[in-house]
Amino acid sequence: MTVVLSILVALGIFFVVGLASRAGLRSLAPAHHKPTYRDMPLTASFGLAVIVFYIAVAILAPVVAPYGEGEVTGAQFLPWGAPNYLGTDKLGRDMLTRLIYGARNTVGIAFVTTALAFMVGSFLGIWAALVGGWLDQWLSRFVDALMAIPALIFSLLLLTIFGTSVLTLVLVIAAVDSTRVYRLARSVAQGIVMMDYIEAARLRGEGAWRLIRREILPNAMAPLVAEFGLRFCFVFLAISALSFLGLGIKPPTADWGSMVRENATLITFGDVTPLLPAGAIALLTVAVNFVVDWQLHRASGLKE
Amino acid sequence: MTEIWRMISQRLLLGVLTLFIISVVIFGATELLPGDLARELLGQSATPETLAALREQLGLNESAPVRYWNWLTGVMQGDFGMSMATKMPISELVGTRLGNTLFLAFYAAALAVPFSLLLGVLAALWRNSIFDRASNALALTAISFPEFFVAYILILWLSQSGLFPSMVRITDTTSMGERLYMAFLPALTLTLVVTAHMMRMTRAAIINLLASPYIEMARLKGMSPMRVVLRHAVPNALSPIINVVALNLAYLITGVVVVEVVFVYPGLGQLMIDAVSNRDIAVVQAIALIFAAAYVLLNLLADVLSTITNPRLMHRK
Amino acid sequence: MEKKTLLTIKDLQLEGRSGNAWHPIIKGVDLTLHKGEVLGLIGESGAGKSTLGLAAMGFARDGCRISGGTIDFDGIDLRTAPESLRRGLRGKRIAYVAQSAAASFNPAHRLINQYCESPVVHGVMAREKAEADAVELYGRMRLPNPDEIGFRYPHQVSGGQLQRAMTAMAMACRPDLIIFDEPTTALDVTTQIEVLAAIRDIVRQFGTAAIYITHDLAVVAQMADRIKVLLRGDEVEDADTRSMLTAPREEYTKSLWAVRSFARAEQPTATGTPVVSVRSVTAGYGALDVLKDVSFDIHARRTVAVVGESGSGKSTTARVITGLLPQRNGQVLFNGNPLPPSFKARSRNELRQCQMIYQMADTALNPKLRLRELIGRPAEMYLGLKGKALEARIRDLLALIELEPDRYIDRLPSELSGGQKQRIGIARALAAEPQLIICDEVTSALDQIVQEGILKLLDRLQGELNLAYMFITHDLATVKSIADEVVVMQQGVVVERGPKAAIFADPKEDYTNLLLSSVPEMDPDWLNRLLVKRSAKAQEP
Amino acid sequence: MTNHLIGQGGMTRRGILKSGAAFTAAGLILPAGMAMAQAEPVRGGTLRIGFNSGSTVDNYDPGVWDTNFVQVFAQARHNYLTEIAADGSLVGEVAESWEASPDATTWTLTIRQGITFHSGGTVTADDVIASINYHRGPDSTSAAKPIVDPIVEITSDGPNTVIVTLNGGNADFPFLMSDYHLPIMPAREGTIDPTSSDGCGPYQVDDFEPGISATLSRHSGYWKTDRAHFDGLLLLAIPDPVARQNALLTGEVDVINQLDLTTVSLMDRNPSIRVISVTGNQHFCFPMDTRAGPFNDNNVRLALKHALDRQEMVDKILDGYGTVGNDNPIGPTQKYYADDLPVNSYDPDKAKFYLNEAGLTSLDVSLWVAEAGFTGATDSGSLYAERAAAADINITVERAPNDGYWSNVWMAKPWAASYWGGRATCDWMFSTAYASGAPWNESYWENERFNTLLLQGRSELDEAIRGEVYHEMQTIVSKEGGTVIPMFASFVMGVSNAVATPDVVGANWDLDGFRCVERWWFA
Repeated sequence: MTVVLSILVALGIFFVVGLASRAGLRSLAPAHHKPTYRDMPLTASFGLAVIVFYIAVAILAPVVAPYGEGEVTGAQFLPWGAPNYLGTDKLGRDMLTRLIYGARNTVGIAFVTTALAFMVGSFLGIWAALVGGWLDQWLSRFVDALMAIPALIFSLLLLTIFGTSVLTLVLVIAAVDSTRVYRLARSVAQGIVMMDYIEAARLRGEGAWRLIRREILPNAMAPLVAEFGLRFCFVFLAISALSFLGLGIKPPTADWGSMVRENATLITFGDVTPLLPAGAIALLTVAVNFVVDWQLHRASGLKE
Repeated sequence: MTEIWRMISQRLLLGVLTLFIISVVIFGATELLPGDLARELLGQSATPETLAALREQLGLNESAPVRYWNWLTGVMQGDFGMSMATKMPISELVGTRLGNTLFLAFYAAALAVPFSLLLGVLAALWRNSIFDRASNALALTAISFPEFFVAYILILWLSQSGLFPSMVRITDTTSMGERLYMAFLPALTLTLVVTAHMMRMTRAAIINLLASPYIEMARLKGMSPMRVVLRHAVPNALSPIINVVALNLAYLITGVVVVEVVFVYPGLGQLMIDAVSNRDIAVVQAIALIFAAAYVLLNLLADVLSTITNPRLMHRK
Repeated sequence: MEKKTLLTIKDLQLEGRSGNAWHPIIKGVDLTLHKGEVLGLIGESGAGKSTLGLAAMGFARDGCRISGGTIDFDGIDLRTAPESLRRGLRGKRIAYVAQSAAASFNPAHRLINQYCESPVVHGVMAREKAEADAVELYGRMRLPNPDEIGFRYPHQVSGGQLQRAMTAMAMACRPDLIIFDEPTTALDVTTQIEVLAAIRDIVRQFGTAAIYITHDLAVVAQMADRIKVLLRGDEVEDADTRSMLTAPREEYTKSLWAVRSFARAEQPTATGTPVVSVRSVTAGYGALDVLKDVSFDIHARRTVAVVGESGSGKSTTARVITGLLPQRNGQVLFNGNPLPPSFKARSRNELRQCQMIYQMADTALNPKLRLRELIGRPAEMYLGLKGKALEARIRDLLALIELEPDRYIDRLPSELSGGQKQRIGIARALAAEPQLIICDEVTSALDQIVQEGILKLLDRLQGELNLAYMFITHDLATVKSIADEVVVMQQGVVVERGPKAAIFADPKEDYTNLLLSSVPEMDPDWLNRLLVKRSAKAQEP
Repeated sequence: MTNHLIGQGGMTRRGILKSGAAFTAAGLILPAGMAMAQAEPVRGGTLRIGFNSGSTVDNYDPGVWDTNFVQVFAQARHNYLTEIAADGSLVGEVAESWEASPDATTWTLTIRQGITFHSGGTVTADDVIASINYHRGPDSTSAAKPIVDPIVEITSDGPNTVIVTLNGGNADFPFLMSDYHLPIMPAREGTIDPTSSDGCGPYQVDDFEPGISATLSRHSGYWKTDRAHFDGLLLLAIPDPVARQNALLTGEVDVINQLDLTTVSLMDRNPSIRVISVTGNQHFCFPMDTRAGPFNDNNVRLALKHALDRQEMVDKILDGYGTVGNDNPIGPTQKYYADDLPVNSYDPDKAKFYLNEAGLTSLDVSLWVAEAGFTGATDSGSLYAERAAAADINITVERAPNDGYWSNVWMAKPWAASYWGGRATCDWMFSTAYASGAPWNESYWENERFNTLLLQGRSELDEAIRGEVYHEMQTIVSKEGGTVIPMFASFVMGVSNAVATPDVVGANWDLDGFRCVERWWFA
């Protein structure tokens, strides 16, 4: 009961903070940005509050965490209560501390990975749409081929070949993800390159790089951002699934995906421990997508 | 119709090209994997001589391009060859597993597709209502849980109470009813995993259309909101919906390794991972090609269906 | 004879939302409509015409709400009536014909299925009867093959036919009132006549009351018994058509009437080497020749108007000159020198010399770039301007197109009105300091008063900057006001060309004649006369 | 963290290498109150076992058996020359009795009469010779090759006598013959058919789907009348530990092995099942490459041996299901176990002292781990690193993929996780993993005195002298060896209450020395 209660209380706090921050933004934001916040739905302000909270926790992890990241503080599986407010894990490390450091590693790695995937994927996708012809055909066939290989198995192959440092993990997941981004970016860009302003820029004699960067990309942002929201969260899942294969982030670094994996067996006995990292991921997923939905809504201009 | 046949044959040709690229990629990747079949078969008991003998016997001493060419010519003649590790014909090894994988995929799809389309349509119909936001948040929560975790939770709720078995044991004599019953939990897990994506896409595709003039026209003709969505929006949103369904079906066929492991389901995904760890390249290749073919065919099917359901493409001027 | 009142709107107020605030769109308009009467609603875009028309159906678009007043339709208050009752009226007793039939027909269903939907759902008639009825109405709307046309999908039917099919669909339940929302705006002049005639006939045959919304005065003159002029959500004037045309009372109405009076001064005859010379150009896509043996010249300080219906090859000619579509045969000379066919092969200077302004400023301006970059980029690229010099140049250009630099320099296109966007298009072209500007239907998406402003600006710039214009348009009124020479095109061939005065005074070709005679005039009897004349001509042996 | 997607559990291919049986008095630890009075075994029922392992490459070739699944599957089909009983003593199976020459180089085995194969024939000396010969010779790729390599000659003297000549004395030879790779299979023209399931064991195969399941039914002509009580067997591969536990809890299987230690206590609360835990010679270790720095300095090795908290590891990694190791591979239940060795305890100061002796103030080393190494290796590494930090030893835990761990990491990286299922005798254990030049001398350790003692002990028939020899060897390995052995891990199994087990459960291997199919019954 206490668990359910505390989860509800935490969600409630985020809602209140979201409301307050929306009110704050409305009154404090510079005049020409006010409309942005004026029509911000409650879900979006809730999402923003959660994201800001996560980022703050991630940055301040060493300050706010009661213990060191891998520090063994006591016996294993201590119940909730001072000084281990969320208990301890199998090795007797403080769960709260692990969650806080997990925010730093998980969110950081997921962000870097997704950003990389988007840089590569959207550049290639837009380029293919812009240039068309053989380049487009070959790139698309190649990406099609890569997409047809199950992501998990492909990652397994690559990670086994290149080893499992954080860097290779980021690169491999980004490479696999970028194929999905490529497809989206290409189809979005195909719509954009038909526009007169692209024709005008081509007639002006602009090079491909500028066309991609200044003319197409800004207009392709809305669907890309929406995809970013989902892809970002899929990275946690990918890391989690890879740790299922023993290929995740190396210990004692805390990341939520692996934490779910490490504690997952407890759930079948009704122990809620694995719900903490899973919930942390879920909350962030929902929050990010609430904000993304709002941005998308704004971009589409569809009135309620 | 001729258009469609031309598209199909063109796409099949491209599909073959895709399969070829995949086989090269997979072969290259497995080639780069540390260790080889001989090492895996002999284990550490291998002496340099026995290793060399076995490599000779397995044809591993040929250069990589030659081995690839041998494999490729075999496949071209419809011969996927023998699994080196298990000494069984690959078709036999893969056959029943493929059946199992397809069964689970279509079972899950049969649950997930109607469910998520219904949710998506309702969410679009009642957009920004409590129902919309709640189903959206729940769907997002479901996809943000790792698959094995969803499976464990379902086992906790539905299996430990004795409602459904926690593992699937299918033999040749298992009846269809039993199969459906036993495979319910894995199918449900997969349903939860793919629903969010399909639901969100359906909702987005429909909402995207609701601003179009013909939707306003339908409303101005006095049509009820339900009829506006079902009769006027949905048929035009079919193309993106079909595409996302196809993509998820492909995922259900190719990406369910984790669920197979948790429910002890003898599917292709597990076999492929097994084959990777055994460096049984012919099996890895065969399964990769099956997966890729499924992907290519489903995409093709999606395109054909999109074309058939789009009068602009079906009925040219 | 006193007619029965059908619709009474009193002090209607309607608001639209932006963000969380509501601002008024309609500010207290009254309207009365009798049975069988046709009321013309006229005004610039943003005047609230369409909104008012929809309000007459008790309908407000998403993001709008009716905030005051009453709408009485045959004794039912549409504002307070429950949604189900209103829904029962729509399509059955009040029908709607939208501006773009191509967009308003559902692409997924056959025309006849869409026709039958209203009568069947509203329970007016059974499916079979509705189908038979559709064929009959298609016939009355003078659609070709009325038996068969209903079984086509919208994309298989031309724009003019779709507009007639939509009118037939609106008639399906024999409504008491039809709202026509600019039904001919998107059509070619020659097509427009047929649709106008068909609409007018069928409304008269069934004695249906109608509200006819348009921004084209000449069109409304043919259709309406009475005209109401709107300006920014307020009524300006309401009067009988003939008296309104002959004796407008209000200043605004008078200014609308006067728009067409702009005509630029006669220019000296062309001399010297033409800026652009198109010589026997043949071009096309795939196996299809879209242009066949096209030739004409454009001299400095002169405007050549290229006219024709859609599909006549006007825009393709522009694509050949700009190098987007390399020609198969013939040459394009610039100041006497041949241009490489593809723009990719042209030098930066060659690209600079020829600039283009597009029809739709919305798609021609990158919506994510601020004016500073939109205008500044060509200057930066071609002239190598940087920093302060660039900034000064941008400000000069903004001043040149009569936009206050300080207010506008950091805006996005979405923060501008339609006319202002088109001015930015002009400024962007000017920034390259070209010799030739190709204007592709630059005024056709604009209101008439705004059109006039743009035309005047272009005229002024031509004088100041010594420009040559190629002006692509289907609007002969525009041609009349700005062109020095006219090139008439039909199906990829130049059928006639020459000085404007000569062409207008004495068209040599039937096609030119047809084009010229199809331009509506501000005379309520114009359409009648034209139809009589044409049918007489058709019966000539 | 106890599972592997790769379809192999803790008992991976390593089983090939580390075969053998415990020479031990095994212990059975029953939960309090569970020591039920043993009723007479009854015949009947189908025993369903869920295994942590099972792979598509599993097959009938005795030379390549590795995982638990095939090992139990093999013991169900086959009989061996000798069997290690649950109490650790050696009993005859196909061999009724055996006798050694005084120098222990020639062994004469008498073959039991009246044992029949599933296919009908009777077991003779020829079958035995063919079965052993299959693993011998230059062409052999069998994992048991090192065991049979010392055999110089194997001949028969009549249908019931086999004479084996070794290249040197080995007092433990009969123990070696219990190895699970050496089943007695029918001879066909002097050799055995490695693709045949035929054997003389208690059950015959009805159906076998590699990596998934096997079904067997009782061999009607089985010679042991007091064993093999089940009518049939169903062996299932369930690599995921949660799935395995659930299968037991929901009654879909009767027995599972390798419980997830994290949740054993939670599981034990379920009244319908019981947990069986036995401690044998299975131990987890971290061998270092002693050929190169820094591990070539024994002071560094000692520093590392004092820089981990062994009891904590037993508590947290094994959840108490095991005992502390003292860097000595000979377990406490072994006959020659030296229980009086000084303990390498957790002592950061001592670790620092040894570090200073090595001329260092701090040490940075990497430790490669994977769950393939042993279950809990990753966490063990984390704990090790955490504790060693107090002695200024910075251990970077490098997690390697399970896939390819034994080829690419073990004995390739300077310091990595590993495990041994244990060997039946001291000699076997030492000569496999600690002797100079042994193929699996995973620490590449060379100790002259140790190697001399090894040869001396092997051919010594006098038990007292053997005891002294092995005592000294254990002392050397504990103080100078290149392997950190923090703990001995128990075999922990879950058993439905419907299944009855004997008082003593074998500890030499998992699942009652792989013999649960023969020794257990339905109550």
